[in-house]
Amino acid sequence: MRPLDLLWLIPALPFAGAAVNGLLLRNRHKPLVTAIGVGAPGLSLVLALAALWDYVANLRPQPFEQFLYAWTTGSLAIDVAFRVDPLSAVMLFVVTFVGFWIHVYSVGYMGHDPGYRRFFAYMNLFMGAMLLLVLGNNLLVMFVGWEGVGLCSYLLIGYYFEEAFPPFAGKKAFVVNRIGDFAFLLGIFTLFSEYGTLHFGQLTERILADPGAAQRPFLLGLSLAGFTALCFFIGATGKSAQIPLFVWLPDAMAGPTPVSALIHAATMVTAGVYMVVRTNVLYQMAPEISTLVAVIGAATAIVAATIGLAQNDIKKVLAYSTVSQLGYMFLAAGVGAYVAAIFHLATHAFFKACLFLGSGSVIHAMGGEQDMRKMGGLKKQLPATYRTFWISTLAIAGIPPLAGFFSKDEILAGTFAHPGALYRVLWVVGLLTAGLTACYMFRAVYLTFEGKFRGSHEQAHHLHESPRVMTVPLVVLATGAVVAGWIGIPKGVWETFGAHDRNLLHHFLAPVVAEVHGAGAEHGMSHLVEWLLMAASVAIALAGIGIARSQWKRRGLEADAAFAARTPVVQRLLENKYWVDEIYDRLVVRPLAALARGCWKIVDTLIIDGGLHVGAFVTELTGDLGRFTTTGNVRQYALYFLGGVVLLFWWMVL
Amino acid sequence: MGGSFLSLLLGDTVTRLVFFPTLAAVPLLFMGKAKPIAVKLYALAVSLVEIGLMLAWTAAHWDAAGLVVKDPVLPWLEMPSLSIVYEVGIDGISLPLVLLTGLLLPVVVLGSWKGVDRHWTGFTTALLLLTTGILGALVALDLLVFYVFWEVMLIPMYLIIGIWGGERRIYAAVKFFLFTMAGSLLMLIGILWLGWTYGRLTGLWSFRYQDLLRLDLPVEQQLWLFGAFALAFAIKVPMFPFHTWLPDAHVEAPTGGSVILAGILLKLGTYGFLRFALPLFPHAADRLAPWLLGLAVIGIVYGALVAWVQPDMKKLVAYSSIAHLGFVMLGILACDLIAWQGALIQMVNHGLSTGALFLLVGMLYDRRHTKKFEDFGGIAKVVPWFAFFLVFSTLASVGLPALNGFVGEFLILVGAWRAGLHLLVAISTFGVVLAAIYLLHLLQKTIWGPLTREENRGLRDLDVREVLALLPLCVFMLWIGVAPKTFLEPSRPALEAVLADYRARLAQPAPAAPGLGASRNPAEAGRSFLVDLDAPDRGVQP
Amino acid sequence: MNPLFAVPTADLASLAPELLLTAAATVLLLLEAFAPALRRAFVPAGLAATIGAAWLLTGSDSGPAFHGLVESSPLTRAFSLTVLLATALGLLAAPGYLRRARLLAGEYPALILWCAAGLLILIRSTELLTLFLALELFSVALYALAAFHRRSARSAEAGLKYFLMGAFVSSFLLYGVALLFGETGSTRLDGIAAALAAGNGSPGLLLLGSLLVATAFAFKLSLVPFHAWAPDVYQGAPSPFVAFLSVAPKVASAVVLVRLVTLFADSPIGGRWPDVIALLAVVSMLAGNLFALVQRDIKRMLAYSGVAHMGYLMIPLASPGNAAWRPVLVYLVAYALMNAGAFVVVSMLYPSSDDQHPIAGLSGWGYRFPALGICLTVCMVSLGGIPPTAGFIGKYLVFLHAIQHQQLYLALVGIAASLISVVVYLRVVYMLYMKPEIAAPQDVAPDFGGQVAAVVAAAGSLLLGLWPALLIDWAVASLPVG
Amino acid sequence: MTVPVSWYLLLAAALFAIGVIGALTRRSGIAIFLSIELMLNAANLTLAAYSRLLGDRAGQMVVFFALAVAAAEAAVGLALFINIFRLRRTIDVNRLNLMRW
Repeated sequence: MRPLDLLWLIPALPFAGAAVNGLLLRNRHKPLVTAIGVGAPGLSLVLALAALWDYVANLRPQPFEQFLYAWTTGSLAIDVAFRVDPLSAVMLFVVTFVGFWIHVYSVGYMGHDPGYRRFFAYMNLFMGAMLLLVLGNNLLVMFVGWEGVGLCSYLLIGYYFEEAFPPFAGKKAFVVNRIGDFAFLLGIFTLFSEYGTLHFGQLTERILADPGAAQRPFLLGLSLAGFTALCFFIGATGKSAQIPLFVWLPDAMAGPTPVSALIHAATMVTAGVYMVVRTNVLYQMAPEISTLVAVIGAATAIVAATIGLAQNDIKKVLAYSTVSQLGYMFLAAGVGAYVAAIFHLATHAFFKACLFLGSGSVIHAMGGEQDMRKMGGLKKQLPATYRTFWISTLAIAGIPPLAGFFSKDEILAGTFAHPGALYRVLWVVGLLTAGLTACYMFRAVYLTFEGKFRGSHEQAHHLHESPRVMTVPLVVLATGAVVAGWIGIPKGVWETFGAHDRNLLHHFLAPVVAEVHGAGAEHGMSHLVEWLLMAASVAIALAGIGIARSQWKRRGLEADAAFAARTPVVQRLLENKYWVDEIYDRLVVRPLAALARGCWKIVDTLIIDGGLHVGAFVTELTGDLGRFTTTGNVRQYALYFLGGVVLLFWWMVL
Repeated sequence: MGGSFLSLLLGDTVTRLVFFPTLAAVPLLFMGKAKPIAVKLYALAVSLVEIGLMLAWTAAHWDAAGLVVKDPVLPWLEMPSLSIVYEVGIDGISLPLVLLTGLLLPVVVLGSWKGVDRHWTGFTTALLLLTTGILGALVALDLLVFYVFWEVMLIPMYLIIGIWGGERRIYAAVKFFLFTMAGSLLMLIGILWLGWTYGRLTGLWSFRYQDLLRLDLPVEQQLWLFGAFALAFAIKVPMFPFHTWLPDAHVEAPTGGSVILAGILLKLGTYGFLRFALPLFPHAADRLAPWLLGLAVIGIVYGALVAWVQPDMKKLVAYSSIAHLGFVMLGILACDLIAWQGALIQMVNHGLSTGALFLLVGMLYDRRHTKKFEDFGGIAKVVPWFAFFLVFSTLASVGLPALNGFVGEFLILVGAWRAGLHLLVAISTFGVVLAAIYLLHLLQKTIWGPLTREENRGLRDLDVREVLALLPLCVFMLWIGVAPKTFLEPSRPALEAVLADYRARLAQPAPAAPGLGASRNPAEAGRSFLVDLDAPDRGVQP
Repeated sequence: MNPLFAVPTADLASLAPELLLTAAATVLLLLEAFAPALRRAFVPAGLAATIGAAWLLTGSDSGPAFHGLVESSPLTRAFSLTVLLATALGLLAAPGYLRRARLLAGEYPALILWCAAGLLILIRSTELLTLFLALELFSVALYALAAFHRRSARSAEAGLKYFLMGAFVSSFLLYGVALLFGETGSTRLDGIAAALAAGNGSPGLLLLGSLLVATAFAFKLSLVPFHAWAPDVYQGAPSPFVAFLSVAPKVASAVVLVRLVTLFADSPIGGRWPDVIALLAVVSMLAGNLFALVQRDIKRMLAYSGVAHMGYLMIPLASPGNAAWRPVLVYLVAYALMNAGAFVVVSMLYPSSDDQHPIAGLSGWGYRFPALGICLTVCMVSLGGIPPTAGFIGKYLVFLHAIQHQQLYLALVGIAASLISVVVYLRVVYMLYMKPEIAAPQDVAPDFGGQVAAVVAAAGSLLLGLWPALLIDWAVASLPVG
Repeated sequence: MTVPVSWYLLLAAALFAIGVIGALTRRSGIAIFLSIELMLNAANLTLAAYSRLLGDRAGQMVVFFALAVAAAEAAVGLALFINIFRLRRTIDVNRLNLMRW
């Protein structure tokens, strides 16, 4: 039997791990817990690698499908089945690889936490769900994973449930995600009722078979494809924290740092991108929605970047940077550069995970302190952390030849290449964002590692480099942050040097993003333009770094103060994240609660029950008045008799 | 009738399933002085035997093509030109609910172990009689017999709420009784009218489901009759705006009562729609569906919203039932096969997850004698297993994929969307979001966050009995969620048949005067109780 | 010999049950006078006489007697048996009560037996004078029984009120008889029917006469607005006697009313009769239940509920005809069981000396007196017309009849009234089981006979509800096909 | 020249009316009973008159029975009066209302 046949084990193992850790073991079995908690994802990683090798070597580009069992039959026939094709292959690798190393890291980071076992149970559960999401061969299995990771996100954000805020943040995350899922579901319903299947392959075939049908007007003045695409995209904005649903991600930092690294940077939040690329056929058929995607992506990117500039909590900075980077990915998807989107997804997974873990190691050293204003000059005490963090920062800033550069540049190129003035604007936005990214990321670096220590004494004494089990993953991921980009070196580069195109990723993913009708990504661009674009992005990145260096390297906090002094309005605006949370609270949450109370107190209690009670009272009253006709005086009774007789007689002769 | 009835009672029949609880209640009359523990164990034993009988019966009559099993028909009330027959049977539509009833019986006994602190003989008797009533209503194939069982349920439930209930138990009990009675009396008139019409056409009155299905009535008559039936069922479901009895009943009822009430009693309303109201009056149903759909969707959103702002756990769960059953109604009224499958499975799901939630609230109540949120918060630390089960059941109720709730809601919504109810489905789907809001609110207020109350520090975690009560429910929640096929298949043929029949009758316009429709194609209709296959035609000529 | 005394023995034989009852009554009275020591045996003796009468009834053969003054038919036998059932229940429940009230005396069973005799004759009588005499025979006994509790002012008052009203009404009856006789020239129902069909007499006077005669029985049935005496009398009179009073006379009067209404309605002058009956039915159902709703004294409550039940009973009469007999008979049997049963339990649960019977007094006693509690509950459920009880079967047939004769509105009013009545009866149930026990019972000792009566009534209500075929088949067999 | 039967009937009707009015207006129980007796006798008179008119003795038979019955009623009634008077020292029906409503 071949490695691919064990595909089902890849998600099954983490689930099993979660079950064992969560239900069977006790806290005292710590070594066993560790063995299972890390072993399960480790084993899946091995299996995944084997399966991938098998796939790439033997099957590519045909998808490999593994049927497990029928979920439902009859007119709604849905199987529980897995699918390995280039797209899921990439995701599979990213998820298992990054996931495994984060698990390793957690052994150290959560080592002293009383909820160690629970933590690993949740993490494994998450791995399982995420793999389900990635491997599912139809929308339903995908949705199951989709909600599953949402659940784990809820549980892990609220991991410190004894404090007040984390559970709340978890709830917020879950609910906001649900709002997205609501649209996702509608999309699924539409596809099913129109095409009678949820299987990715069949869907693509049937849609392509009759493009006219997909483009006929459906709902909300959109075409069928357009409506579905919109639904899916709204779903994606929830999961991937795009405008307008990004508000949950920053709060999600209430969870342990490895969680932020795994779920809220590397894997789960990128599910939206994965989904959009997965269903790219629809988007290719609905240019208007694609445009929307691009605009939302770009807007999110820049908004988040600006906010990130004014945050003092190191994890908040990373959170907003994540939002911003996700924006990039959607920009890419929106302009039809699906490969670029996945490319950036992969590279981002490495360097952002590395950054988060780095920040984790800092926080670890600082004894739980997350405020950069209390840090500074840590590079001496935390050399390994510092170096890896620095490398990843370079990567995210987009400095060649690190991973971030290639992916980001490809996105910008794709945007630039897309016909239409709007896309030029988007390109500029993307470029600016690149600069801002470089700027705020290096601000973080400088505030954390440069300058002199601003924390308390005991913190100063407590400072130490993290143990091996934590630094090794940092190194591994940092390496990834360096090399990951090389699988996608643009065609132009190769050709300029006379080599033939070795853009592996493109060739690999080509079958998945087969174009419906030429909305070409980086086509029709001379190499010169390509080089110029690269130069531009590098330049702006360097500029950003320069500014950051000039501002924060030495002056540290004064720079912030000065900035605040200069433009107080902007400062407040950014510090308060444009008051988005407050606005939502005023516009949505409170009115809803008021409505609910109204329904309860007024409709239920007052109108319905009140009406009934009045009715009952009236009935009682009638009886109570009527009974007084029985006066106890027999003469009255005789009178009634006589009256009755007379009336009846009168009525009869009438 | 006596002798043959006795033989039915002893044979491997539906009748035995229905009346075994009653028989088992007889010894209790002489156990008045017995120790509570003895009575409890007896009740547990009886409930286990009952579920055993059910499983045995199902296994015996199982058949891949669904199952339609009918006991021999007995006369119940024969008069010249009028006959009511005792006719019971189980098909794919009633089977899941029958089994659910069986499953909940032992759960209820275990769940009431501590909560019910007095008159256990009485409690057990009421419970068993109630079970007979429920099962009878589920399997009855003569509308008058159905009505009888339907009413038989009232008194025991009234007693359970009123005797073992909370502060305002009497108010709640009477309210429950009057609401249900108000609806069902109108339904009685409707039933009588149907039988009479049939009698006018054939010369022989009959209340048999299969006879009355042959009636083709003018639209306006259908509208009145459907109204009468729909009111009775809508109150039972309950649909907005007939729901206000439910929160009171649940809040006051003892745990076991709530479990039965939410678990099965409410389902009889939806079952009634599926079994009687729609098939009997297709045109009226079609005409009124928009309004009922509106009410159903209002119920979904309304129930969710109101649940969100409740200060009392049990009330929250009660209102959540209104929302959940709104989904079921949506599915039923969508008149789409998938939606119907979803509705049926959702009836079961709601029984499981809401039942579990009521049990959990009850367990908390047994410990602290309060159900108010303000008295809890942050107890997950103290009672981890309780927290686990609460989270599990809540998630099932939220409709998290891979748990049962999702299956039902998904099928219902897909089906309804396929049937073209885009706006309604959109609103209902938004109800799913609201579900997340209020149910996570429940978790937030009870188990998460800092431990606010000192007295909660000493809370006991679940003991074996409580876990045993919860476990079966949770197992099925997971099972249904992961592999719904197993639970959907048995009902599909019956649902297909009923739906096909419904559509066929809708296809031809309603006549101007009452008439007898053409008898159905047995092959098609044989998969439910649509035509009389085995019983002899009792001399009915138009 | 003088033909005046030429009474065929067959006629005498057909009177056997009535004769047995009257004879037994007389004997008991004499024994009371001469052998008071035997008192304990009086009630059993009365019971034996009742059973004997029932046995004779079942044996007796159909046909007219005494030149058609009385007739005997399966129908009359069925209703007579119902009367005797109520009689038996009333007798069974008596001794315990009388002993507690220190009233143990031969008059009680004697009077009851006389009532029974009168009622049996009333059921059978097909002639106005016989009708009048039978009415007076049991009425006079009833007056005496109502006031039987010598030392109780309320009992005396009940007797007096009943007496005055009864006398007042019977004079109306007699005047009605006179008019009918005068205008038709006959006192026989068949003769009257013939005359009416022939169109003799002045319609106005005929109408008045028929109305006066019919209302007299409407009064006995305590239909609104002729009901007002019922609550007072029920409240004041000895409870076991009320168990009899609230059932037996109503059975007989119902029979007569059905006869009369059917007769008049078929006649040229009878166009309005169905409407009149329908009106009485509606008013009685609604008013009865409404007034019962607000009663705090269980006996008054049951009195008003009885008014309502007679209203239900009138529904079939609103479309007179042979078809009306079946619902009436079935309803009456059910009513006899459940109402008598309720009063029997009441007679045991309230100390006889006490003239108030607050429903609240029962609170929590369902656990102190389990058997009686269950019996009372069953009777209440049955009175509420909730399956599976005889009460439901009765209501079912009544509504069925209404629908069958396109009188849907009567059925609808009926269910509206039932909804109110449910509250009334549920109050008793929740007093029994859902309220804490406040008062420990004093001078309350359920006696064997009473308990037997209660159990019989309750079990009967339940059995006939579960297995209506028993009752229906019997009714079908004994009634003219409609 | 004899008195036409209709006169008797009218007289009887008048008597009956008087009796009714008496029964409804008098407060003493005895008086009420007397009025009722008057009504009974009015009915009797009607019967007699009619039987005369029709030449049918049945009516007169009825009268005899009616009188007997009236006597019986009177006996029971008076006993009741005595009893109530013993217990309440009054036979004023306005005050005999221990039980009402």
